[in-house]
Amino acid sequence: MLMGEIILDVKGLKKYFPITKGKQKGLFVKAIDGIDFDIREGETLGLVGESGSGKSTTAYNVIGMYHATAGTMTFKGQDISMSSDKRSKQLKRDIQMVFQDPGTTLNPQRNVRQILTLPLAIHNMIDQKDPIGQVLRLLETVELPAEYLYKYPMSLGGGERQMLAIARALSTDPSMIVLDEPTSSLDVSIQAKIINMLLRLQKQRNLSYLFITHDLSLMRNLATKVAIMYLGKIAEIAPVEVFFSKPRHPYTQMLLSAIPVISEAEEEIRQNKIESKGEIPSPVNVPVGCSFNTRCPYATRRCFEEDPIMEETEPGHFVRCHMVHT
Amino acid sequence: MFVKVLKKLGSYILVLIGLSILVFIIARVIPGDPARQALGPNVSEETVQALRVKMNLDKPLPVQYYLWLKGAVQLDLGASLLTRRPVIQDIRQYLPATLEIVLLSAVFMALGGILLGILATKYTGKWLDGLIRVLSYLGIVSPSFVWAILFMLLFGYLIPILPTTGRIAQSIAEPQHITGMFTVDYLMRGNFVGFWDAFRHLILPSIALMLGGMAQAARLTRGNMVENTMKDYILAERAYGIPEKRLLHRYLLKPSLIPTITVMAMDIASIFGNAFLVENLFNYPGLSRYGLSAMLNKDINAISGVVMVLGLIFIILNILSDLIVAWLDPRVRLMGGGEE
Amino acid sequence: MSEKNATGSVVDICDLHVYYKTYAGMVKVLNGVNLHVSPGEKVAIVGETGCGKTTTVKSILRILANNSVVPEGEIFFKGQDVLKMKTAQVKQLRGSGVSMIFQDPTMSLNPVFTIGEQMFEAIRNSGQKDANKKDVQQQLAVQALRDTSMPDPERILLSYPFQLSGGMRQRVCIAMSLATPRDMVIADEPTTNLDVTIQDQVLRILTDRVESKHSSLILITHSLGVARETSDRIYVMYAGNMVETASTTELFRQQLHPYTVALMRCIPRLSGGGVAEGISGRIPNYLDPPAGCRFAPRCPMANKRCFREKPGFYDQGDGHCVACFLYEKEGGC
Amino acid sequence: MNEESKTTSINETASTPKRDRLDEIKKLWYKFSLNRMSVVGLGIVLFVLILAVFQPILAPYPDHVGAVVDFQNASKAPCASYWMGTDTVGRDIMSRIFYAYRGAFTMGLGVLIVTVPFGSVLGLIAGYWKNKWYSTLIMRVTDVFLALPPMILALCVCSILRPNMFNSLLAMCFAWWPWYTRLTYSMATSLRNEMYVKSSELLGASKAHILFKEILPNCTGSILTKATLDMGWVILTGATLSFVGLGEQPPTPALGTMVSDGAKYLPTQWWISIFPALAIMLIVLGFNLMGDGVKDMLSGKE
Repeated sequence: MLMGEIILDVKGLKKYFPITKGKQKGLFVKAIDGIDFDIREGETLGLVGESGSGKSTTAYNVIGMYHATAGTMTFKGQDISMSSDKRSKQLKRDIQMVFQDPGTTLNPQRNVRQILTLPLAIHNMIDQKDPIGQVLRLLETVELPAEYLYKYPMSLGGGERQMLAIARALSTDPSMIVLDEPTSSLDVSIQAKIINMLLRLQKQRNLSYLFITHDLSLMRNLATKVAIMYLGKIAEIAPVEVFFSKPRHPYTQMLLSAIPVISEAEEEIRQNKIESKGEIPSPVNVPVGCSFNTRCPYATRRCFEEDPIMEETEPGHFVRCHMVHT
Repeated sequence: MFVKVLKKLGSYILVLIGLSILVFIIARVIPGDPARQALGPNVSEETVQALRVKMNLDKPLPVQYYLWLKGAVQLDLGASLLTRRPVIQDIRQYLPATLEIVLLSAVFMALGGILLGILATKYTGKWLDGLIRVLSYLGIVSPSFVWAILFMLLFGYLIPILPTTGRIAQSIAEPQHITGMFTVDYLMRGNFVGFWDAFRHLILPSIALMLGGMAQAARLTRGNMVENTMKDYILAERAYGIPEKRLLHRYLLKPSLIPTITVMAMDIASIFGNAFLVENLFNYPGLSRYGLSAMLNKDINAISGVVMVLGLIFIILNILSDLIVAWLDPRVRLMGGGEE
Repeated sequence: MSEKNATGSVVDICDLHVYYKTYAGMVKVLNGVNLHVSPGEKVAIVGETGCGKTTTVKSILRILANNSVVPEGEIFFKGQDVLKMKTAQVKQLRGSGVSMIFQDPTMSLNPVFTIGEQMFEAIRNSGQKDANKKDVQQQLAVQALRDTSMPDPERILLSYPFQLSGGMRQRVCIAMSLATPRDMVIADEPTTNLDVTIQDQVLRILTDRVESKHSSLILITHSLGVARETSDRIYVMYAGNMVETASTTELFRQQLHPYTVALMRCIPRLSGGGVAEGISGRIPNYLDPPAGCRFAPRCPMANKRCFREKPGFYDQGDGHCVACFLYEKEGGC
Repeated sequence: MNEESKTTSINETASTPKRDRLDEIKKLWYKFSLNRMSVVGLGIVLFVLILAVFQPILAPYPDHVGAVVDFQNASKAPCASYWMGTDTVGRDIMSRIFYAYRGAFTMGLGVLIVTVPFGSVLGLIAGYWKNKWYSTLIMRVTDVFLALPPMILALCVCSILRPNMFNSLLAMCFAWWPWYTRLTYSMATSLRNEMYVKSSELLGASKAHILFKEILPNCTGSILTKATLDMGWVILTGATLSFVGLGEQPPTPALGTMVSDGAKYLPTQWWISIFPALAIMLIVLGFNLMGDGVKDMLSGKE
């Protein structure tokens, strides 16, 4: 696959939230604790992790909902580590987002036309001659019928709502879309439809996706690059083929082993099964050393003392584990 | 937890200070000239001027407020223009009577409301539920002064079995002042005849006061309980074979009661408000009747005094309801979080 | 049906219809469901949102919403007709026969009572010997929690639900459901809101507990993967009907019903290869469902007959049954 | 929960703004009328409104609202020519009640027209910009007002001012606004975290758009429900104020004044106070029942 230019480059990104109440007052929730990744034009980076891993916080930082604590984010060569109210209109146009639950991201009191017109109006992109036709064309790109123009989100199905959310994201003609678990609340038959549509749109418009999910099997069929996050850090990142053929990090292996699969071919991918145990610790009290040491079956003394650094085991494949040398 | 309680207490103190400013504005700023307002148009300018000086009205507003607040903190609320006595002395005399009536009313309201709510839930959709609903509507929409009039008509003339006026029969001597609440004072002295008579005098006004609140509480309790019956945890408990009765009285009631408590505190506050009329109608010498006559006679010191005392009582009421909610709801008790 | 009861099945549901009365009219959710669970068997019901899975299992425990009606059908629990049971029998059924684990562990534990209070209450109503004694309750509860690999069970008993994580709460629910012996456990999407590594642990504990207590299990899930890894037999459900059932290995070897086939293609695989386009259309409106096969409007193979007539449940051998005219045969399941 | 209820039917018919609006209204009416009592409530309110508006036509003695004296017919019990009897100076009680309803409606509408927008906008601002100094200030002031029941506050203010209808309306506005501030404040604080608000912020929508087009429409249901119920409560409080003589002054009839005047002649001339009392209960009941319907209609439950 031909790769384009790097469009988003994230270096050393950190996001800490101070705790203002209760017993842990004065401490920080280390939602993201120093991550690096980049996304190229037309590429999909799948950011995978359990709840509490910091994957959504990463997405919110990219979109500008938060102001980064440390680190740099550059988008098309331009610094974007500021929050959205300080970003230029052009930048807001260029990075769009689709959220997890379409039921909550669409205002129940506004109809389809109002929802789709809002971004156009903000960015002065309304086609004055044919404003309705413009909205209808948007509906068409996500395969929603023209009859929906004056419907309210409540009367649409879950999948249709998500398609509407995608249409809203596309309306400003962005070059990158951040997708935060867009299909996790939907049934597989609807998920399949949306995934195929996203792939088609990506090809047509050379879009870059930052795709946040907890579903590794979905990433296998969608992403060009996969990163695993654990407690605010990236544990392993690799091109999709390499990632699934040679998973190196014990956490990746544990995740793969835990996924319920439906065929023999899939069973083969997870040959060295690691039984999953324990829960993700609180991001306030991150374990000393490697943050995965509380659940890792291979943990040695070193893992409890020293935090491993990211190492490139082969071109494009980075692993953060002391074990890579053994 | 301790810090949280302190913070909450601090915010209540802030409210109390705010309330004092509000009362000050209502009583001293809005009327323009409170002294003239108080004395009426038929008094000579000199008398009014003398009162102005006496009430510090000749000084700038912030100074006036400071002096008034300083007095209030030292329990000096000025003299009543009507009774010619210090307001604080009047309050000491009348407050226990009102407390007595409101407390009884609140007990009736809470017990009756919750009981009716449980009954309505138990027979959801049956005739009893319908009856309770109709009665609740009746209770909610009838102002307490209408109840008071109806009771006076009914018990004063048609079936005179309960007294409709005053605190105590004329043939019985007033008790020695201990708490000021007649029922309690009689009991403490072992005078059961007195207690019974004082108690009988409380019944009608307190029922007239609480019917609206009771209806409100019944509806709310029923609403919360019926809503919770379809919650997964009730289904789960039912699926474990817990008898319906126990389910209703324990596992459904407790979580459903929590939101009712806060509303009930507000209802008790409005009982104080309604007492202004009801005490007057029953000719019951309580703080509210005193307050009302102060208002009708523009007795400014008395008005500010009564309102400040009531404000203090409502804040205590709020603290109590916070405590009860914390006692019922472990999320509030242990986390300080709760439903918010 | 009577001879079936003699075979010693735990639960037998025959042609069950359940409707809900709503303001818009009668919502006809279950449209003749058949389900059979043998002792010790682990059965999975797989289907998408709104297909009636939860309604089916709730009807076994008679905990359907007040606005539900059962116009047709029978439910047998160990040969007794559940729908005709008296209060005492229902209490026995719930107390010691069947227990249920709900989907959302944040919702299925009473927020204002401790775990202990709730577990003791469940044990007290189980009809177990000495279940009224405090120490017996304590002992059984602690043992049950320990069996679900909960650390420090005594402390857990004193905690309130909100003090535990989602995975822990679901383990408490499992422990509670198997604190006393049960003929059957129903688990309604017990892991839907949990992370995969937690899901893995919870499912392992669940199957382990069910097996060691020799109970039967009905596991409701929307994930064929979860069904494959936990169950002996699978029912595929669509719009209020069982459309296909087979042993787990058989079902994954060969799917017959067009819905099962399409569903299987939509699932993203760890081995890659993309996903199919999905199933067009959506689940029928239960107020006015299609007269014939409820899948017909979305079915690529449908013909006129499918729209008119409801297919039976045809046995293809070895208990592999399909509700589709393509596989019409003599004799039902 | 009940997963089946989530399935929605899909309406295949083409949509136009007008048609959808009409459908929407039909659906709202359907939800409102589902509870028969709400329709009864609406009926009561409309009935009373007609009586009030067309008092000069509908009342048998429309001029009895003034200082009319007719001693020949004084203190008559209800009869064919005076359905609700007459008061001590011979005025028809029914005609006076019809007229008093005008004051009641004016009072209710007047108070709500002032307090609802004022209170709601304050709450909206304080809720959206939570923790800003001005929001804290707004909410602290609101808390102070909420510390007293509106009845006591209104009585206080009223007693200081000259007793008339306008001043009692003013006093009630003074007591009523914080309840709307608190309502919209609590809604806005939760709505501002809704993803649809976040996403329009991210798009760069103006604050005015977010406050009035995204957040406010989601509060209107609760505000309208409360306003409908409050119509009843304002009328009731107004009647209370006039009951103690702090409202409309004689000879103009007010419901509260009529009750208190009549109370002196109990029990023999019971009709003088009982009918106005029933009149108060009727209108409050009407708005209460209607409020439940409005709640069903706008709560968003299917």
